[in-house]
Amino acid sequence: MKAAVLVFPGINRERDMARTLKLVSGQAPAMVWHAETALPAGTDLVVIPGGFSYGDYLRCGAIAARSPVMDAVRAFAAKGGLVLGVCNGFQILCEAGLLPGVLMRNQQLRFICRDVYLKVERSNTPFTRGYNAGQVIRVPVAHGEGNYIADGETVARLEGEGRVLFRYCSPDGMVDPNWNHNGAINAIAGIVNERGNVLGMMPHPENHVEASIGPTDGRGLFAGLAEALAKAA
Amino acid sequence: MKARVTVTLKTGILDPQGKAIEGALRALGIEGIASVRQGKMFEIELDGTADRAKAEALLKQAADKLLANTVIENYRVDVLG
Amino acid sequence: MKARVTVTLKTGILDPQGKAIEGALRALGIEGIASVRQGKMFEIELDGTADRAKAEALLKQAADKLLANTVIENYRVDVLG
Amino acid sequence: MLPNDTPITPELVAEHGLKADEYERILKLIGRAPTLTELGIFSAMWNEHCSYKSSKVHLRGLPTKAPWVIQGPGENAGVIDIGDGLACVFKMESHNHPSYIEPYQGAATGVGGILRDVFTMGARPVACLNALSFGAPGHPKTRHLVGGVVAGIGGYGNSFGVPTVAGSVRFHARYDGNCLVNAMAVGLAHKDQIFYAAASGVGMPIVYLGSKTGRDGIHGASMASAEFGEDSEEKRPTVQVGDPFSEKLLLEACLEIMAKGCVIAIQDMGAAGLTSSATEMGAKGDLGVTLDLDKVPCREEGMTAYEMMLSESQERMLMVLKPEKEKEAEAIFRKWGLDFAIVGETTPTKRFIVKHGGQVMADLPIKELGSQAPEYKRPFVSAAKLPVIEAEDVTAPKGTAEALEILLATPDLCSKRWVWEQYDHVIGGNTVQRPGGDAAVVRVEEGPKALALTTDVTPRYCEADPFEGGKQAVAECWRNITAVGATPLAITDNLNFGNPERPEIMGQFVGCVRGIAEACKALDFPVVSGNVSLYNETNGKAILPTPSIGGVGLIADFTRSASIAFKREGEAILLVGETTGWLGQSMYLRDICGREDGAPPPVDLTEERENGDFVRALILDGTATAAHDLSDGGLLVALAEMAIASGIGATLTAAPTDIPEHAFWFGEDQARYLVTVPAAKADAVIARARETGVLAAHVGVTGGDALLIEGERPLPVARLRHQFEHWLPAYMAGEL
Ligand SMILES: Nc1ncnc2c1ncn2[C@@H]1O[C@H](COP(=O)(O)OP(=O)(O)O)[C@@H](O)[C@H]1O
Ligand SMILES: [Mg+2]
Repeated sequence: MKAAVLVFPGINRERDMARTLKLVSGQAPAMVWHAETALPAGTDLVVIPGGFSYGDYLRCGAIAARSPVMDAVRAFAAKGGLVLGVCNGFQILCEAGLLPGVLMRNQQLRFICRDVYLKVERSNTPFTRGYNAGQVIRVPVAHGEGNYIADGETVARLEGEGRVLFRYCSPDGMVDPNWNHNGAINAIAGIVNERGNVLGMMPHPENHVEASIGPTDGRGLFAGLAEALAKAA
Repeated sequence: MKARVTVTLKTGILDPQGKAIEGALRALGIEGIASVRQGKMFEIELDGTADRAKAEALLKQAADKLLANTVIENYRVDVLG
Repeated sequence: MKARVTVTLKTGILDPQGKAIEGALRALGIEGIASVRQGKMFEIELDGTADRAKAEALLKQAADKLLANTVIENYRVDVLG
Repeated sequence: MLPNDTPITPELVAEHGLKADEYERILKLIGRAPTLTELGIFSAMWNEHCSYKSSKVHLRGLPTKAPWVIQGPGENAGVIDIGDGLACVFKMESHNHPSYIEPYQGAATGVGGILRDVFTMGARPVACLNALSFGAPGHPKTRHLVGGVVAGIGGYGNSFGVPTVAGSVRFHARYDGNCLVNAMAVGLAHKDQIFYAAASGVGMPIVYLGSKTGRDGIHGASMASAEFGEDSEEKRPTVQVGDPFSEKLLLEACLEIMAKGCVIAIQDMGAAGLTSSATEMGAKGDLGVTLDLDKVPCREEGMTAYEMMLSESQERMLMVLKPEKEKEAEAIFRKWGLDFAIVGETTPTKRFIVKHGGQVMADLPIKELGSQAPEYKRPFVSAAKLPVIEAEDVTAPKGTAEALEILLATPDLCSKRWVWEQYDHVIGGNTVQRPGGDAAVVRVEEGPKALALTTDVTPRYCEADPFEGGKQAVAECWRNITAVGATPLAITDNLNFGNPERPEIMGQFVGCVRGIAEACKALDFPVVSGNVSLYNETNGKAILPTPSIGGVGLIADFTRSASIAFKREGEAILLVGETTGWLGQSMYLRDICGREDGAPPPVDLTEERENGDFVRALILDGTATAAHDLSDGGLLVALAEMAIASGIGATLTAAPTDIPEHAFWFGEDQARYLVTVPAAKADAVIARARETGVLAAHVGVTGGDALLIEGERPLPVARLRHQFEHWLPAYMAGEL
């Protein structure tokens, strides 16, 4: 795995992400500054980590989405390269037009940090091959604006094409408003683009990978990616 | 009846958002913008009442109590009719 | 030259913040408000140029490229002079 | 704005918060009338907040040394050695007055300020904590303050990217007019790469870094030292707005130039901004400083020297650079998009000279500005001791089960989840124990070492008996750290009191400080940093004396740390420490019996230490499977918390013999813990305790899904959890 972690001013979970990538894949990622116009040669995974790029001023992810490095990411994605955006990364991908929809203020209008449960909807993708379809995983969220919204047609397409990969649910896998902490439409926690190579998700799988610290349900995502990339290589 | 409440930062109060937007516009190659200050706008639909003065009073109350943080923000009420 | 760009949510797009404000106003005992939608306003100071049309073009560009997310938002440019 | 040569009238002096005799002192010191700018500088340096003029003599009594202390009080933050070449840097500071006026921004900038104190010393912040005191829930302002303060703390810390891992929240009518917002930051640095404020070398460039200067919080420092009156809400002083984004950039830029060896001295601009940072760098380095204000990056037009010297704009730093590294440092700051300007230089004259528009606006002796600040030995009286309340004299108005359910849903004892869920407490990936337990546990880099962090104080004890209350605050902090298995190392304190010019308030202050000193000495728990906030009163009504204690402990292997949750069914629950059934000043007495009186529980520091050492050993050798210290609410509340945290119930076998039942379950005797151990080991543990002179008794067995107390209806854990969790969210939603 040759991952590149993008670093925008105000991003703050890049260290968490880099540590996890190294831990799970054995290889430290390249840290790529937002002003770069090209990705390191041989990059096979681009990760946009969480944080508050540009303070999340204006709209979450809006300013970062227009950085020079995003043109390189767009080109990379267009060639089928794998892109993972987590939390602010998801917001940036939406703002950059690489994913549809938008992340609005949480329904409660409060920042929420807690462990949530996610239903993995499909396992036949490079992002979720480390899980079984229908599996429930526990990972933390930490965001104020994670309430996914798109117009009805878009949501229908996302659902119809099986592009919702993660959904907030109860510990036993029921989709239930009580377990949808931010009010996202259809309890959507993570989606992929049409081609299936760009994933955006609000929760932080990178914070649940070490048994000594807590649950390890986030590992599957990174382990699956590493496997998928090894197979492709 | 329709109305609009606009909320702006008082002069002298730091506007980190505006500052970041200025920087971003410059980085996007949009030249000629000296400064940006960000405010909020609320488009409000009022029930029934055709009484302008009453509507204004109501909106003032809403702004004072909730829509604006009057320690650092000013507001303005426009009843559009 | 001074200008203002107002950004509002397109109709049909859910506005959780506006909804929450409606609820909060009701909780505060402020009656008579049917709906609230929240938007943004940018007060912009332009360098030099006295050319209105040029200023407008510039601001449109700023709004398209950054200030508004045109997937969900509409904007409006007013050059105030 | 007045010109610099404005004649200084007594009114002007008074408006600057300086007393007539203090002004006399200025005249004597400089041999002439000050200019307006100079008067502003004196007012900033000599107010209570910066000069500690009422508290200094008493603070000298605090123990500040230990072999592991690298830097005690006197710098931006305290520094302790945590082994392997690493140091832990931490401090707590108040932002009480600003938070009352504008809760979101006040609290946010409080967090920003304390983070700056920590990274100024070369440390990367790894955790934040806070201690919050609000007015009665029914007071019309309280909900608004809670909502704003919590959002502000989260808003800043979350964006900056530091986990907020612990804290405390209380409510009491005595905070109605003055809420308390105490924020603590903890950072990690390499022991041999700590940075200090003292400048060195003559002719060295002084560099201004960070955000631009505006008219924020002018008179903020003086405001922080002024008592509130009825009109304080009308005055609406200029509020500072925090910009966590800029501060995050400032952090990265500072750490980068520190690593590149560019920095001789560094000081953040906190209260009294440019004035106190510049004079501190000069005075500590035995040097003069000349500032050229024409070079200061300003956000607003036409700022005067007076305004620039008193501005409290946030996210700014002052630095003395190695001249040969200037270009390199500037490039780093530009890369991060921050302002960088050389605004002055060090001189051999020991004068503090401020120039603006080619004119000298101030010319003052730099050392005397700090060292000659007034220092008061204010008169104080100690309040009469309150009588000890005998448990036998308190009749129980409610049954045990009912009392427990009520207590769990009181504002002070209920779950603070609503608060800490608004704080990102997992960022960094090192949070081993999240909020909700005794102390937070945060892994140090790749581990296995970890820090244990907590903030504590019981103001109602401090009010009833300042000395015992001061001791108790430190002891509880020590106990919380012990209860996770860590060794307590050092504290920072934040001493919040009313008007020190009133002898009874000064009496509270002196008593608390003496109690803190006594406990710190007995527990080897030195004070390495802190902050004093006085004049927390409105219309002559003072807050409860509130000396918040922030503690740091170390555990060699975080995988050995204990949490409060029961781990499995069928384990023995042991109570460590002596139970006398002390009801004076207990939560039970206050919230069940409606009486706020009596002497608070005394703290026996020897017992505290012995019991704590015993419990820590049980945790570290793997015998104890869960541990929880006893504090507010006593034994039964602690048991309920352990059950709620795990979902496992318990059957309580202990039958109080010589103590009334309610006093046994709810008394607040100190130096106690609950631990669980495998049933087979219980007798051996009790015997081991006896050998070391520690009291340990079997009080129950874990299991089932309810708490079973003899003679009481079963208390299902799910129901207890509901009681515990529902109050705060419901209150904040306006449903209560
Ligand atoms: N209550 C206290 N106990 C111990 N040290 C204190 C106390 N109050 C202040 N100090 C120390 O005095 C110094 C000055 O404090 P302060 O003015 O709050 O710092 P800053 O200028 O960084 O805000 C600091 O080193 C602080 O640690
Ligand atoms: Mg400081």
